[in-house]
Amino acid sequence: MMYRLPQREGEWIDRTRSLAFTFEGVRYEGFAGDTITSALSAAGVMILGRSFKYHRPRGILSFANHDVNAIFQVGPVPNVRGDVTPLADGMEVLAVNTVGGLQSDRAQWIDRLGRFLPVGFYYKAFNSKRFFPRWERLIRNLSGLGQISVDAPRLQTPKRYAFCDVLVIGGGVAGEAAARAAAATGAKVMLVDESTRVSAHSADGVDVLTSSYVAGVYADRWAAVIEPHRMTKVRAGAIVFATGAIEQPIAFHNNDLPGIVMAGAAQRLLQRHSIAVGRKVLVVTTHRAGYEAAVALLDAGLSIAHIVELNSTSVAPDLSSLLIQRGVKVVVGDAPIEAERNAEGCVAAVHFAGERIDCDAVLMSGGWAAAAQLLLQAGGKTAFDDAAQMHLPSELPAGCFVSGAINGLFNAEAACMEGRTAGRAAAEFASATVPPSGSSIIARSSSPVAPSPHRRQDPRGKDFIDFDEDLQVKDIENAIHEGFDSIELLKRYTTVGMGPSQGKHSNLNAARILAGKRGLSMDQVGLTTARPMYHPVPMKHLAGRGFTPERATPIAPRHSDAGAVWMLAGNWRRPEYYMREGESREQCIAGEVAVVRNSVGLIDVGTLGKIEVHGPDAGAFLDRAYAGRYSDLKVGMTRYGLLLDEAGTIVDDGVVARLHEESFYFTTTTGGSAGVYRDLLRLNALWGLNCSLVNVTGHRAAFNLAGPRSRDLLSAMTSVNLNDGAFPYLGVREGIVGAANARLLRVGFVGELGYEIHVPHSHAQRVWDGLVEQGRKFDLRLFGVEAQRVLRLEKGHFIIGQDTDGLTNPFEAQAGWAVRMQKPFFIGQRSLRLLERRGPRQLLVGFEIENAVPALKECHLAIDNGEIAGRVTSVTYSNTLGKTIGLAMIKPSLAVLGTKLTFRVTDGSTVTATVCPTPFFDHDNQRQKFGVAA
Amino acid sequence: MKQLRCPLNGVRPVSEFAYAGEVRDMPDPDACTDPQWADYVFNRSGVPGVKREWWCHIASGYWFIAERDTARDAVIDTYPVEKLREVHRA
Amino acid sequence: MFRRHERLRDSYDVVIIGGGGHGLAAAYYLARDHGVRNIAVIEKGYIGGGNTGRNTTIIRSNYLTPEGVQFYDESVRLWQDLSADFDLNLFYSTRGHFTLAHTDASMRTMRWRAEVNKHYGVKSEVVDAAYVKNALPMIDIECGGHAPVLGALYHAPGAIARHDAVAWGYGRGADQRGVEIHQETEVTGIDVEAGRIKGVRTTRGYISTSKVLCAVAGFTPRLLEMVGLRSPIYIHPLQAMVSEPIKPWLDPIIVSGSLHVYVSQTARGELVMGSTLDPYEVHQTRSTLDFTETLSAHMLDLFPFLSEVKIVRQWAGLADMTPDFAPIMGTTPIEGFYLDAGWGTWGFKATPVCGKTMSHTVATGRNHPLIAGFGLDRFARFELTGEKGAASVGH
Amino acid sequence: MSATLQQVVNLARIGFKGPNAAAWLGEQGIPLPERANSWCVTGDDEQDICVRLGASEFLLERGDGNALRKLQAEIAAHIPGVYPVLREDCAFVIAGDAADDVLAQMCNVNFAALRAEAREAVMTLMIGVAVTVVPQGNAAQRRYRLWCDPTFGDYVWSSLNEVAGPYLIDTKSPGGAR
Repeated sequence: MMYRLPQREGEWIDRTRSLAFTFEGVRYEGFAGDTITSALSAAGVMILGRSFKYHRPRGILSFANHDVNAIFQVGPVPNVRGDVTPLADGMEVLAVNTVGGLQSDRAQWIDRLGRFLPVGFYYKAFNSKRFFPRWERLIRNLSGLGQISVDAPRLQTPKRYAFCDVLVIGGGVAGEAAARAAAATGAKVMLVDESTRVSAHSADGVDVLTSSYVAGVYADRWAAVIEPHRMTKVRAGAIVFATGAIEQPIAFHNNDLPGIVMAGAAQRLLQRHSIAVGRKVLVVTTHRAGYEAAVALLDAGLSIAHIVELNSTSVAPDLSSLLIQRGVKVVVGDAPIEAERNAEGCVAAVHFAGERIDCDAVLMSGGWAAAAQLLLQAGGKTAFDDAAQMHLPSELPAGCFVSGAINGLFNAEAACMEGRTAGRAAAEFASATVPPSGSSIIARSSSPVAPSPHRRQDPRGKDFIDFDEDLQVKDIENAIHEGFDSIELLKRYTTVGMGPSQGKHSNLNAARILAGKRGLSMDQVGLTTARPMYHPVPMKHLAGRGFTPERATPIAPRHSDAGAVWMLAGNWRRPEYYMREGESREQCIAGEVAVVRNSVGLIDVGTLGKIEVHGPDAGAFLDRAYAGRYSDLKVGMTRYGLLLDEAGTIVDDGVVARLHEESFYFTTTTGGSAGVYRDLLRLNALWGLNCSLVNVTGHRAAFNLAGPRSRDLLSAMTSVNLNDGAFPYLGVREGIVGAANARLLRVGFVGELGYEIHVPHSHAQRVWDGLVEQGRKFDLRLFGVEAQRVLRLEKGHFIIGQDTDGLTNPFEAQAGWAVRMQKPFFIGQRSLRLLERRGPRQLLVGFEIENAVPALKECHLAIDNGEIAGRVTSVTYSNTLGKTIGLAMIKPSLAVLGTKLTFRVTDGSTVTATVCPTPFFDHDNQRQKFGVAA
Repeated sequence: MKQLRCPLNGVRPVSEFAYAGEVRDMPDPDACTDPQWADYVFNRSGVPGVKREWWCHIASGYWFIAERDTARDAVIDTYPVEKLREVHRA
Repeated sequence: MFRRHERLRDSYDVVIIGGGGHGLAAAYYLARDHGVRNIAVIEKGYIGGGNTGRNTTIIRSNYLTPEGVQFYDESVRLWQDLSADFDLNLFYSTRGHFTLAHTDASMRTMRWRAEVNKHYGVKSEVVDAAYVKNALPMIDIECGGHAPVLGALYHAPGAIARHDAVAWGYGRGADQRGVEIHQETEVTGIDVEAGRIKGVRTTRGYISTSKVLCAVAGFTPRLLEMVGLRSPIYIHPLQAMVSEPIKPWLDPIIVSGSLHVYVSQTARGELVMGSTLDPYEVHQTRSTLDFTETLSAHMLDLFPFLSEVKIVRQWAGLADMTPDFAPIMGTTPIEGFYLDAGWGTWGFKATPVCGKTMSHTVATGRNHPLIAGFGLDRFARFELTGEKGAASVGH
Repeated sequence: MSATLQQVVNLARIGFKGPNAAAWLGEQGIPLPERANSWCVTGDDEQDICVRLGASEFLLERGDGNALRKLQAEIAAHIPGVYPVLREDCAFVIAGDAADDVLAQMCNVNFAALRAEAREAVMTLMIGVAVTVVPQGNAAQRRYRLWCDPTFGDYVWSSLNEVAGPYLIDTKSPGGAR
């Protein structure tokens, strides 16, 4: 059983500050500076969790943030890593993955079924189509670790960008030396370490982030540093990977009993938290580190029962004789067979070939795996070093350096020297104006380590190789036998390395088994790809504040005041319609439509893209970019603009106005504005014409004042002569509206006399207010997007993206009139020649139905002889016309005036419509051209 | 995150840029056959390698050319579009 | 489950390049249904190591075009019996599939899909926001206020499966029927003479053959270059990420096109999440941090209570994209060279039907009727199959 | 550490673009920055400035609007190769020793590393929106002027306030860039 020692020098706990907490409902106390795991250990709690598959009781393994067994539920937070999470007063800690509590876990029966659950078991069982759903429910309910609370709030976490010359990952001896050496050259240095304490500090000129880890290293030395309460994204000039090495377990039966820990875990518990792992400690080792741990524990007054080294000759004869002198029994060339459990389920003894050794704690030291994951992510390579028995860096990408245990150096002095060299080299790389092409691996001294720790198997017991996933040696072997004999297939079939610790203490041993079974070298076997995250990262850290750009026209507050019901349009919100007391949505929309037809309405169209093109070649540019011709457009006039892609597909439309000989002003759709502008910039760069583009989308507001009374209303606010003769249909004029410099476009999207009024953003509210004020005498109403859709549909105008789709060309949309095929060149022209010859695959037609058909909606299909023959793209009941009207994209044989179309609505019934000419309303466009008497 | 050196704005992360694919030479629309035109419109040289690409620095609207090895996602060179036209004339 | 063959033979009746789900399925059905057994499947890495083992395992048939819907519907039918066919549990799990709509435009697209789906007997329906909220009470229907859910396309047959096991099941079935699977074998060249396939050069020797099926996803352009064919395929990485296991809370598959999120919870309790394609061409399966940042933010828009749930791992695959988001399948101008490509982000769910239709096509030399809309020649004819509306973010 | 945030409402603003813009502005007696993406003072202090955006676009901001109105009147006559650019930007000033920390949470440009003497102008994306940023002052008293599309103004302003919240001394008074 573990226990707390009296105060020791250098301990990381503050014994003056007690913290009370509960675990599984039982109250305990720890100290400030404890982690959840250390506090529980100090309290003698040996069983911290239940294993993933077999629900075996588990305790500390690594005490290094790799332990799936020390993962807890803390309040609403699932999967809290107890090894590193600081203890807090009042914490309520629960074990995860239990059914009915840690001690009496009702799922522990699974352990006894172990021999019937071979690797791949789930693939081989339950595969009846009929019964699988039932099994699956059972499996699902047993799976998973922590529990989430669906009531938990969204947590906003800041993120920040940071920059440094040298980023040092790992604050051990090597990392600290590297950081200090780099800082001494004047470099801006950042050091990141998982521990709460490191010896480097800001006084050394080093920006130190403790309790933090690098979750991933991405392209161009871009590192995700996870701090307790935020993520910092660091761009580093150079990186020193001093990430150390991860101690590996030794496989023997019941090697997962509580009390059996890594040698390093015992040392960390002792040095940081003054916790003794037991009163009678057995060390099982293949590496010098086992001896070093024994010495450390002995120095702290613990009793070492035995040291058993698996190698036939000792790797540390000096320490071995030292320990023998101090009365420790050292056995070389023996291996543990099985651990025996006591009444509490913890380790009580270990059986070897020769003897049975009583103990209440076992230290395992099965060699090391370089913590090279981040280096590999950065593009580094490793090769297996037979002498060191670990993968060591073999290729470093530009600006990346290594030092310390990751490079096979376990000697503090050597690691320190190497760290200094790496730190200086990194600083030099970061400051070089022309960076050296690559960095070389610094020569390392090899550190003798024993060969693979796998010694014997026995079908009766469980010898774990992956403590996350409850995988035994035989699972790996069986999978290889079944043909899953490459490292990646082995991983996928057995799930080795796929648990929360991502193979930190299992991948190396699995590779060893595979190499042994297939007679390959470790390098031939290789390792699975190292991918982020190094340690798991909460989504709140990754999400940060979750900024979502939102755009608003200057009129937005007015819309809200007027009762706007909003709809999304890209990153804009637009009024769908304006809610009126006591009126339904349909009534509101119908009212808005009616006022435009009968008097005057006002809509905010500020979301339209607005672009200017200036210069001697401005007309030529538009001629090449758009399907229509603009070089012959008269100054003061506008023309419809249709934008195609190279395949001849419609991508956008708008109105092009010629303000002056060399200046055009044109609009794009709301959704297309940013993309169209960017695309036109590219074409301008490509063609090299003498013109410049200016995007004023956000800088100009725009309203459409439409209806028979629009001229009467506007004339009161402007000096511009609005008479048809002076300002005809499709004209554009510049002048003062209210007090603002305005551009007035006489366009007719809604089919009435109307003016688009474009004014600078800062004047928009005043002009709008003025129009509304003047409009009172004409019963002006604001109208929203829905009313505009009805109005334009009555005029038969299509909406790109609704009435057209990603394959529609202008001929199919019946917009051939907007295309000037005889121009020398325009985007899409060559494809249109081809498409014109081929003929349309579909055609956009108008249809009408005499009565109201609320069931008929957009995207209902046209059915012809049982086959799909097209679809409704727009439909509405027109109060103006007293019938249902719409547009449909249908096969050409049906696109003949008078043809009866059959549409199928949601419930499967059909509706008959008649193909009819468009516009549906005011067929020869008299109203928009000349207005009507009100 | 990957970095690109914009010839106008300097080194910036790739999130500041928009990508518009490979620089492709348009065949003479009046002289080419339909299959040649369709090849230009749709087909791409999808194999990895060093390609000349269109990139736009979004905030400034500045288009430039990057030569990038798509196999390694390594930017080899970036330069203004004018240089592309010079290359074409030469 | 599989045998390792020490040597390549000098000749095979059919050489299938690519040991992913599609290649192995074609081999399986060629051997099982067409009596062709002298087949080599040539795989550069390990079986199922490409997009088969990298996708987010969503299976559905609620596509937009008649060609797509009929094709995927057949696939879903095949999926449902695969575990029994293989005697291997694929964990095929019907979970229901919601494609959330946040704009009126996407509501329209949902209705279009639902109507086409129903026309071909595929269960799909447009549901409103209240229905979504009722089925998933924990969802933030307002999406943090940024993009309220207006409704969804609900597709009851939507399912997930254990992706690796699909490759293993087809591989084992093919192996049992005499197909040779050669892993760690790379194709270095394809010999074409007078417009016909002659043989395949590999890192382990030369193979004479008159029929080659190319099913290599992100490597398609490289193979096409070997035979001198051009295609519209371009390669962008597609990334995914997975959380730590948590107790089950999410039954259906949730997709939001506007937020670029798709997510399901596996039998192990992990949340498997994906998003949109990476924005530029890369032939490398590197990871990016911004992918996890954006996806996490959007996940929390939908499910704010996941703030503390941790991401364990991210990865990427290479998506072979086409201009119309429909695949490129069938015969090619080169006799004996068959293409199964252009799967972009949606190839996994098509695995069984691709095996079926491509085996038919290879065995008979004529395109299976179900793939008639997917030919390589459609681009030259400007007759694209407009699947973009359903496939671009649907997964 | 502290910061101040202000919305700039008291300055007049105008933009020009085009191949002859530099020459013409020079003829009008406007001091121009020589390098692309840099700025210079055009008046008595750092409030009145001319920012060169890329090679051939200029943004002028001044306390006294008369000079700019004169330019506007001139340009109305259509000078060849000089095109007016409507600048209705939202403009902000963020100052104080926490300014760099605030910007570091919103933008990936290393503003802290820019030398004040270099008088650089930075066009970048900040929380998803295109902005132009001009660092002013000196190392001890850092001040950033920032412009964005006015329709993103509310979003940028509220985000700035959210991020700067813990550092803010005074956000209430709209004022100048001084």
